[in-house]
Amino acid sequence: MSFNSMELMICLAARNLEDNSIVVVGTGGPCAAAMLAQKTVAPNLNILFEAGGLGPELPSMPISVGDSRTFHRAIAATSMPEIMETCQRGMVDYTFLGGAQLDMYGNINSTMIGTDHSKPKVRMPGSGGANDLGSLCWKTMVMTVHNAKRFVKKCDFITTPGYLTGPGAREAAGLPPGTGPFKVITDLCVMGYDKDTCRMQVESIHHGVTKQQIIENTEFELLWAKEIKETAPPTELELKILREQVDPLNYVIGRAG
Amino acid sequence: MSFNSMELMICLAARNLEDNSIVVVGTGGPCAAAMLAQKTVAPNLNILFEAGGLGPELPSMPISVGDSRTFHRAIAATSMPEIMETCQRGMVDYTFLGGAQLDMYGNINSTMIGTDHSKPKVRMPGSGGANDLGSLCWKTMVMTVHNAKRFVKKCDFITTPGYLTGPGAREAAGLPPGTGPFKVITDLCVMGYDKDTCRMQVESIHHGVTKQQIIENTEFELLWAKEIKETAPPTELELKILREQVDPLNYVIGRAG
Amino acid sequence: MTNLKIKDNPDLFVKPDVNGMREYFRNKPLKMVNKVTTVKEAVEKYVKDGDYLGVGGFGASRIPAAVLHEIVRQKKKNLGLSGHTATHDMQILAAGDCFNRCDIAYVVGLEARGLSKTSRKAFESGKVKAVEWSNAALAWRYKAAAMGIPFMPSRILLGTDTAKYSAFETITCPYTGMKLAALPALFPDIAIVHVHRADVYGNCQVDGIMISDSDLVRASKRVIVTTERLIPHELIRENSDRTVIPYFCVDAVIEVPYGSYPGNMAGEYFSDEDHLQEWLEAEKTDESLKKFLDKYIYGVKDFNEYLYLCGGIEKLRKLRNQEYLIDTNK
Amino acid sequence: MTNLKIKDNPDLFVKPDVNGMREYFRNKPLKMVNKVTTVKEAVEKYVKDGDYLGVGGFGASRIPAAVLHEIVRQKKKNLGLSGHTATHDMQILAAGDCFNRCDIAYVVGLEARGLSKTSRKAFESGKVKAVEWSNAALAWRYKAAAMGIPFMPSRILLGTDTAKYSAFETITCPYTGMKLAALPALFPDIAIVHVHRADVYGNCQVDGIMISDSDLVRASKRVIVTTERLIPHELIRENSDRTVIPYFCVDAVIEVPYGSYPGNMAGEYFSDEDHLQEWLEAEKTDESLKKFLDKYIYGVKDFNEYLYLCGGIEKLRKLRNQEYLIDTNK
Repeated sequence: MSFNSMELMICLAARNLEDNSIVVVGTGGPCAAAMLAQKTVAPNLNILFEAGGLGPELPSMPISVGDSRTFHRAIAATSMPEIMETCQRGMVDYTFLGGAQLDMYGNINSTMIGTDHSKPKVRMPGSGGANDLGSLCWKTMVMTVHNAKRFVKKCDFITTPGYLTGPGAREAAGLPPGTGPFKVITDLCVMGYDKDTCRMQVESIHHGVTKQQIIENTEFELLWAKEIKETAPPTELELKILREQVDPLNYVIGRAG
Repeated sequence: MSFNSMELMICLAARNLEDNSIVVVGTGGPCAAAMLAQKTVAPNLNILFEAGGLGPELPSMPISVGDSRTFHRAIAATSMPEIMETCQRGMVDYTFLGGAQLDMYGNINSTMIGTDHSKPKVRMPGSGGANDLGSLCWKTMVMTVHNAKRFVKKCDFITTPGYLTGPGAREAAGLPPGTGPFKVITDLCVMGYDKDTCRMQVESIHHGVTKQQIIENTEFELLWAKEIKETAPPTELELKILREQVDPLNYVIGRAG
Repeated sequence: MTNLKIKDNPDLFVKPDVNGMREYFRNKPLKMVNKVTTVKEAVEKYVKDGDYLGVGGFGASRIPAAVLHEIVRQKKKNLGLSGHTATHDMQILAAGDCFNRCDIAYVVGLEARGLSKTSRKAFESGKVKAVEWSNAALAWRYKAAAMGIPFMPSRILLGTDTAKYSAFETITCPYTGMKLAALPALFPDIAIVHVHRADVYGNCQVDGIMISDSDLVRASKRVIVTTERLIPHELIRENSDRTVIPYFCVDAVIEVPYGSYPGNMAGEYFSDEDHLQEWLEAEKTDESLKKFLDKYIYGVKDFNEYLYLCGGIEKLRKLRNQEYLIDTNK
Repeated sequence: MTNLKIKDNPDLFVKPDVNGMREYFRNKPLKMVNKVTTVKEAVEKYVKDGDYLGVGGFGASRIPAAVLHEIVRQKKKNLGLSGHTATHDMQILAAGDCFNRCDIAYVVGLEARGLSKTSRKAFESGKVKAVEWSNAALAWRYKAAAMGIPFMPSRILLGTDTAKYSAFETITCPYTGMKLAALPALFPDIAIVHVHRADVYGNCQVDGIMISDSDLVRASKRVIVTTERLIPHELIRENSDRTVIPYFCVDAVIEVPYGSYPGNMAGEYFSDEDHLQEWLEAEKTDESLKKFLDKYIYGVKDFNEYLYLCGGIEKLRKLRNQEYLIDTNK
């Protein structure tokens, strides 16, 4: 069964969500991954949305983190403080974040491209809830296409903390201990972080992708796990559920080629 | 028309509540005063209870600050934080407090009698919401019987701040500027506070009461307003409403002789 | 995991260790499973001698009376108690001699009803260590804990003896220079609350005022919920903006109709003022109290028997009339 | 009245002057009177050039679109804006060139829908002064203000460039020694929110998520509420635990059915994604935007005309089908 890169990333992301855990997601791919996980590996995954939705039965892909789908037949329709405080209290296992730039410590830029904050070359949305979720949730995941413009030596702006400058830096800054980047899932590979250095490390490479390809599409120097596997591709069942039940209108999985 | 001292105090307290203002009350006399005010001088007085009731249509005297009467047909049934934060934000004009001891600055003791906090002679309830309301509401009123055991030179314990040690002391302690004791209504007289010294000052004396009687029943030295009037007694209408509509079961007004 | 050196203050019964609590909450089983049990089992399993206890409701309104009785019946000892308008709840626990330290907002009184002699004696004898706070202080301490922050700034307690016998630090605001009371986050070991409706997972809905229960259950390590009625999970999802406690805060759910008796339950039944007076009367001598407790708590196997002794369904029917302001003389 | 020396920081658009705000709230008329007016009059009276504005809802969900249009129509200028997930709301205000400074949480984007060129230009041109925060930061800044405290401790923003271009102070916890971000209370001059139900006095009820509106309206000096429907005061009292905004926070109430259009209103109508795309399209050139604004905002006298231009009741009927997940092909 063939699949596109978005379908691949969604399936891989879903597998990383443990059952009975809690995840805060946004719209798009991450939400699709959480929905797929609920229908496969994690039937009791609780999905939270930062505007207040808690444990909805999602009838379709939400367009906004605050639209009525995000609390459709929910366990609770709450508020932004309630969701953020649940994170700050330490009860939320996962979040997914995106951004225009990532560095080797998993720091994320979603604020601006350029060097002058008062007159940026490109103004992007900013933190939204990203800084909050990346600071407070236990494990932060990123799903993104892989290229050298995105995986950069230095972010123009660090919107959301990854491991900042390396081991101990989050704690020194005052962020909750034990939190931080967990996985980066791209169209080329799956990466985690090396425990000792807190640097991004390739764990598995997708079928048909070469190591060289990954190196060329990454501006910084990557680490490589001792054993690098080939990524297990999406199963037929995963794809079927994703296409028929999670995103039947091709809203998200139609985006990638 | 004759009346007892509790009826007198309730009527006088009610007259001190401006229309369209907000008051936090407890049970008993203060609640009766607020209810009477709503039916006389202050039809749009909004009554709050610290457990969460906001603007109820009180069907009878509540037994508890948290019982269901306190939010019967209320404008909002909220929470303790909501009420306390409304006070801290500066939106609440009045509160009524009680206590076993009061000093000349209006400091109140509702915690203990004795000198050893770890083994008090008499343990009383403590602050409850009194310290909060006395710190945060603009004007604090007290309704109490008048005797020298209650109006003392020095409280055994200052539970709730009056003017503390005098002018500027509240502000120096960090309490919100402009707040503090406003009136003390007893079975002998009505007292306010002298602006310059922050000390308790007699403003009007009830019919049949002598100055000497007040002095004898007050352990500390009182100030006396330049013009001391005789307190205007309860009107027939006030008493009628109080007895027939506010407290028909004599729950509060039956307590005093 | 946490390397913080938390200030040592013997009057601070529970340390505002937000990092430690994050680890605790991370490892707490967050599974949405059927948590229905009995009051007996819940107290056996979740209330340990020495625990710090927070009680929901307000004095004698929406209180978890069945759990309080069971704590006495099981002779739990040396509890720490959050005295957040603790009236009849404290009276029960004092009768059982269950606590030895107390963060005080409101204690020993039953509001307009009078004073509990047993509760007073607990403090006047020096047996219970008392630290002074206020209702807002304890409410905001719960809130800080529920928010996952080590303290909440506030403008109360300042300048008084309440502050001298309290355990908070004052701070200076970095913006305004003003002095503030920094109220330390309060994380009870165990919270017990009574609600109107819950599903088997512990998703709860409450009618009327919340008092401080939203924050209390979020702040606590373990939570026992008693509910007037269990409802289908479906009904939670159909009224999701009424859910005030989500399942992941809750460890045990027990259906206890009339579970706030003799306290008031909004929309269900008024407080039984006669029985509350019987309590106050019973406290007059040690003998009468012992007899009273033997009859109503130690001598019964559960709360249902207690309700029957107090007049059973017929009495509760009358209290419903009273709650509804229906004249029962007719 | 207040002698506090509040730290001067040009990036702190609104000072956390809790004492000054206490005086303001004390003197605000708290009378429960009929506050029903028109959008035009409310904006004329309560929104002044230079004011700091907070907008309720979340991006394109439950937003006060009618008031936003009127602010553009009345050519309000130099507003400060709280960018608390400001998506379509910011797009409207940017099209009208209404603001010159912004506390940023989320701006210029419309979530999954794309980016607003006008909003981007406002920042990229250097015309709008930008200070960085996050959604939780602005939510908790409102909360601090609503609570009447000058700051809220938190564990976000730390260690990032978001912090460098922000305006908060870090503090050390007096209990744990940990570093915290002290988020300064944010008191907007004016808040505009859209709700499901309100009475003429401004008591409001909302279905579904509250987002940050509870705190926003309590934090703000002046509050304009638009409501899907005015309801009798009686209905507020019959469901008093649904009241999320009490009258004393509110200055003006306007009944605006479909007032969140083209945004989503939970239980009422889904967002009009076609019209939101039309907005994004219109922004491609200055000419097309001018034409678009002339047609939909400057050229109409009120929101009712705008709704008619967008398809009127028939269109809104379809959006209700969509909200209810009713297949409209049949």
